[in-house]
Amino acid sequence: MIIKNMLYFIREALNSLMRNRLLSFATISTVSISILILGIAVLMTMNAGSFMNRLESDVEIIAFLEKNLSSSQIRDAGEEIEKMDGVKQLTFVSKKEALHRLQENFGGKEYNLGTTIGENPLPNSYEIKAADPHNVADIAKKVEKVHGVYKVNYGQGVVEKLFNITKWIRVISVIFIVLVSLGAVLLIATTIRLAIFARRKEIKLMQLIGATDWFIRWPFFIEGILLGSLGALVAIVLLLLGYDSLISKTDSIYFFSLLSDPIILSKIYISLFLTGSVLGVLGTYISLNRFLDV
Amino acid sequence: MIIKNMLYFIREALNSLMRNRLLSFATISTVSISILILGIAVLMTMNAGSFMNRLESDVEIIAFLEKNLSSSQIRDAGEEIEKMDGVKQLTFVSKKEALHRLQENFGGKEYNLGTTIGENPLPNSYEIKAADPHNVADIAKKVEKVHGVYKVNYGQGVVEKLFNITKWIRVISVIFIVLVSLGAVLLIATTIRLAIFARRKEIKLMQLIGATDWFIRWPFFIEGILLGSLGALVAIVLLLLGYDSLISKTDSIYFFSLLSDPIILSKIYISLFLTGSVLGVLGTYISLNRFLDV
Amino acid sequence: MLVQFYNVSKIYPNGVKALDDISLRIERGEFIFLMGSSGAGKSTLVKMFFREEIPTRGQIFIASRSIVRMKRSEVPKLRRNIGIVFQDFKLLENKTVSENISFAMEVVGANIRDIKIRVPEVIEMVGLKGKEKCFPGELSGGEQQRVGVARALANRPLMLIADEPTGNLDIRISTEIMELLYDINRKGTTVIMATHAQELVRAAHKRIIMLENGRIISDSLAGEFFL
Amino acid sequence: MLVQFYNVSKIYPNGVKALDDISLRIERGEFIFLMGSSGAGKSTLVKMFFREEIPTRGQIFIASRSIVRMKRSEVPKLRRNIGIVFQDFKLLENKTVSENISFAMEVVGANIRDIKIRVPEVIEMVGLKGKEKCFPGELSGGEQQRVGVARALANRPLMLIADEPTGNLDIRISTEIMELLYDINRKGTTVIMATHAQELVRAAHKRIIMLENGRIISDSLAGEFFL
Ligand SMILES: Nc1ncnc2c1ncn2[C@@H]1O[C@H](COP(=O)(O)OP(=O)(O)OP(=O)(O)O)[C@@H](O)[C@H]1O
Ligand SMILES: Nc1ncnc2c1ncn2[C@@H]1O[C@H](COP(=O)(O)OP(=O)(O)OP(=O)(O)O)[C@@H](O)[C@H]1O
Ligand SMILES: [Mg+2]
Ligand SMILES: [Mg+2]
Repeated sequence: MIIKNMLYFIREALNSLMRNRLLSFATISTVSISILILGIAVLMTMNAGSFMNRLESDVEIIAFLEKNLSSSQIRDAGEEIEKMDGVKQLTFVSKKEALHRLQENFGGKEYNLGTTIGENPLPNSYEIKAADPHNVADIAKKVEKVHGVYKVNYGQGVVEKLFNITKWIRVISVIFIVLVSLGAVLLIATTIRLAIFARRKEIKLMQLIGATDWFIRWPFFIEGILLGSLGALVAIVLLLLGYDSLISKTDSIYFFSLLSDPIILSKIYISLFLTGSVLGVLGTYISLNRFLDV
Repeated sequence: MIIKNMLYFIREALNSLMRNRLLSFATISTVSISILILGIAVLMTMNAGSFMNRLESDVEIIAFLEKNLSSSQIRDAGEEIEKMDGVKQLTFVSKKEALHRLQENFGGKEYNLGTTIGENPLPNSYEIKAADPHNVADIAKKVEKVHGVYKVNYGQGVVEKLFNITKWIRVISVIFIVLVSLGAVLLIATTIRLAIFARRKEIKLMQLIGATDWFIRWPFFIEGILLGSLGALVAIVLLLLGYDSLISKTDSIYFFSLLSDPIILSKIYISLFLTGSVLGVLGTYISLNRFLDV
Repeated sequence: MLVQFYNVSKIYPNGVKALDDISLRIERGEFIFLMGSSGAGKSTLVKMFFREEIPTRGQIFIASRSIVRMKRSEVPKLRRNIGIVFQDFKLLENKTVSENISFAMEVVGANIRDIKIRVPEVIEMVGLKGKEKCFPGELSGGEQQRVGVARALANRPLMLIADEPTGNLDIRISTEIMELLYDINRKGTTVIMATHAQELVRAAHKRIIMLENGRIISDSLAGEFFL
Repeated sequence: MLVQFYNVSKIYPNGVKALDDISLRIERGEFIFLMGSSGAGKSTLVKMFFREEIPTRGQIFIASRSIVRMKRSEVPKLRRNIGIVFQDFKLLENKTVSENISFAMEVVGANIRDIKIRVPEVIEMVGLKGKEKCFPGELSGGEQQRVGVARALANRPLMLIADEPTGNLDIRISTEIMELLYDINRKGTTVIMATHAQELVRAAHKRIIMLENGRIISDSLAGEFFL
């Protein structure tokens, strides 16, 4: 029965789309704008997230080594550290290298630290990167106990501060996304409700001449899906174009590299599309029931 | 005439608000959501902006002084720098202080740089802060020419990079705000259009029984203002509550201090309120004209 | 026996008593005129047949099924067997004449071939040939009313309820419409028609039910009240 | 002399020729019945008087002002002097009976004291006392129609145009409504009434204009066509 009627339902839905131009247009544009704002919000927070990740993964632990270690002892210490859980990368910085860096920092030829200082006073050190930056403090504690290490530096206060900030930004992002999603849902539902309200007499008449609730619902549903998808599609196309041009514009700025993984992006776009369609049906369903129950 | 009728218009508007409950509710909630999203966007970008400002104002110029300057020459150089346009703050860092900082950085007692090094190899220096961080490069160039300064350090590449990022974030913020504003305008206009569409027969009848266009418009306008303001008010109350609790929650985190200047905030809130009201009238005006011209 | 009313009263939410203790028995195949002054309760009575309104008190049986106790999901089945001409037409503004009629057939699940044949047929019957593609807003009042009649006839209902179907029609077209109703009545359809048109009723010699203030004040064959 | 039509034709956008070369002269204070079969063009003709439709060809003058050339901003002034009973009533669904009527008075700028007196007066005149606070959806068809009549009368217009004002009314109430129209006509208002109700027209002995297919086929005093 439903399958037999499907053709009728689809035809009816398309017809109504065309005949109720203002209502269709209003629904499509509301969905578009809502999904567009939602999409921008998602992209922004995703990018902020990946930016935070990069910031965090820049955090380093520096382990200063004692003066009188033999090179094999140095190697042993290195190996021990490298074996630790969560250590991603280990770089040896010799005291000569350290002096060189210092020299570069301070500057001109006039102060050749290499000559003014009788002996190089700086220690050898290891620079350690953690796989998960949040483990930095733990790793640092363990590294401190390694034989030959006399001091560990990881910008103690700063890291916690950084993590605090990034945590907060993440929380706010999530709240923001949730709010915007909620807003989008409500906006779309409101518009569909108004559109169906404008056709309440049509619904009443259908009931009076013997249409079952489902017979009334189907064309509206199909219309809802179509309007929702169409609106979402418009939003996604705009988003795609805008974001792509943004990527190509910011390409030159290394630091600012935008999220451009096509898999993640297409997942976002597809979710947005589904959101639009689902909201189209859901909004229709809820609004319809209000008018059917009269 | 209009003044005489004002009472009627207002009564009519209020009546219609009550009688067309669904339409009123839809308009108010659309305005609320739109203004809420807009408000969140504005607050976010304002905070991002002030965060950027703080980041930028942390940028310092370090001027290294030649070794053999007398203390009066050092003072002269300092005075010359201080008199330059755009210099906000000047701090003298003696070579002893510099060594001390280095010591702190590298660490343990074992390496007492003060003793291992025969003579302190580090230079005296001035730390300079610019009133406007964007002038750092210019000031640095001028400082370089000061008698007694042999090198100027201001993290050349990094500053430009930072400014590039902040510039981009600002551009994106503005684009975002513009998009969201545009979206809010369209959403509100769409909803009002639908609401007026649902009452097109009323408008048609008014015309047929001899109402002038302005007589028809006035109650709708007042309704538009009321609905717009009411919606904006709801949004602003939500925003106020949410933002206040966010401020108090993040209060403990120094780094993350949110914008809380009551003057700026109230300016934002008032602008949002006006946006809502104006959009209410404007949306009504545009939509009405479409139905009046039939 | 098709319809039975037992002591039916209807009080609207605003307190108006539109029907007052109506008892009634309508056999299958009858033709009934419902008469009475404006506000007497004709439309309210008529709405009971297809459950647009539910009695405040009393019981109604159609084909031995209680309409009052009927479940919501059973209502469409009831309505499918009833053709209704509404006093206010209730045409869909954004469907053409043809679509308004075929729509009513699609609703009850008629198949496409039947629809294609029947729609032009009923349009012809009510004299609207040439107006198939017009929207209701492009029709005169009487033409709209006739679309309402055509729609009610389209499904060849077991029972036809017509609420003032000739209010906007001149005597010639009214008579034609009445012929249509007599015709389907002869073919077995029960017809209940609320009307003010005395000249039509007088000519018909059918059962007449007179309402006043929600009560039946007389119920018999035509003629006697007008002499 | 109030109204003059010169060779007025109306072709609707969909190609239907609703009026065909109508010339007409209506003096101040006349009472005119417009008759003709369904779709003859009565409503179209009537809509010309208050510029709801504009002629495709020809000229119309009301009080020597050309309606065709009239600026958009002048239309309200014209309509304020005309009371209209619409064939489809056109009541506002979300205003009560009283409000629907007072609304029409507020629109033309009547002052509040006048409105307070006049509204109950016209409600009484059409026999709707007790229904003041009802919404149109809570009224019977005939009651709605009478609200339409009351609204048209409220402003004591110079000209009253009534399009089928008795289609949903029984003969007794119709006659009462007609008495109202005759009464205001006696007091100087020009009345133009489109109708199918032959018995009303026959009893009236007024000027009758007969339309057929958009043309005037006769224009004279009543009585002659029915014998
Ligand atoms: N939905 C409603 N709510 C409240 N009262 C109503 C409603 N519908 C009708 N009424 C009242 O019930 C009474 C009967 O109305 P009904 O429509 O049955 O009259 P009717 O006989 O059809 O009159 P008409 O010939 O004018 O159409 C009237 O007084 C009317 O005002
Ligand atoms: N808006 C319109 N667009 C197109 N055609 C129209 C429009 N309004 C009326 N018509 C057509 O014009 C013709 C005259 O219509 P009109 O409404 O004037 O008839 P009428 O004499 O009032 O009929 P009735 O007695 O049925 O109300 C009809 O054939 C009708 O279909
Ligand atoms: Mg009725
Ligand atoms: Mg007409």
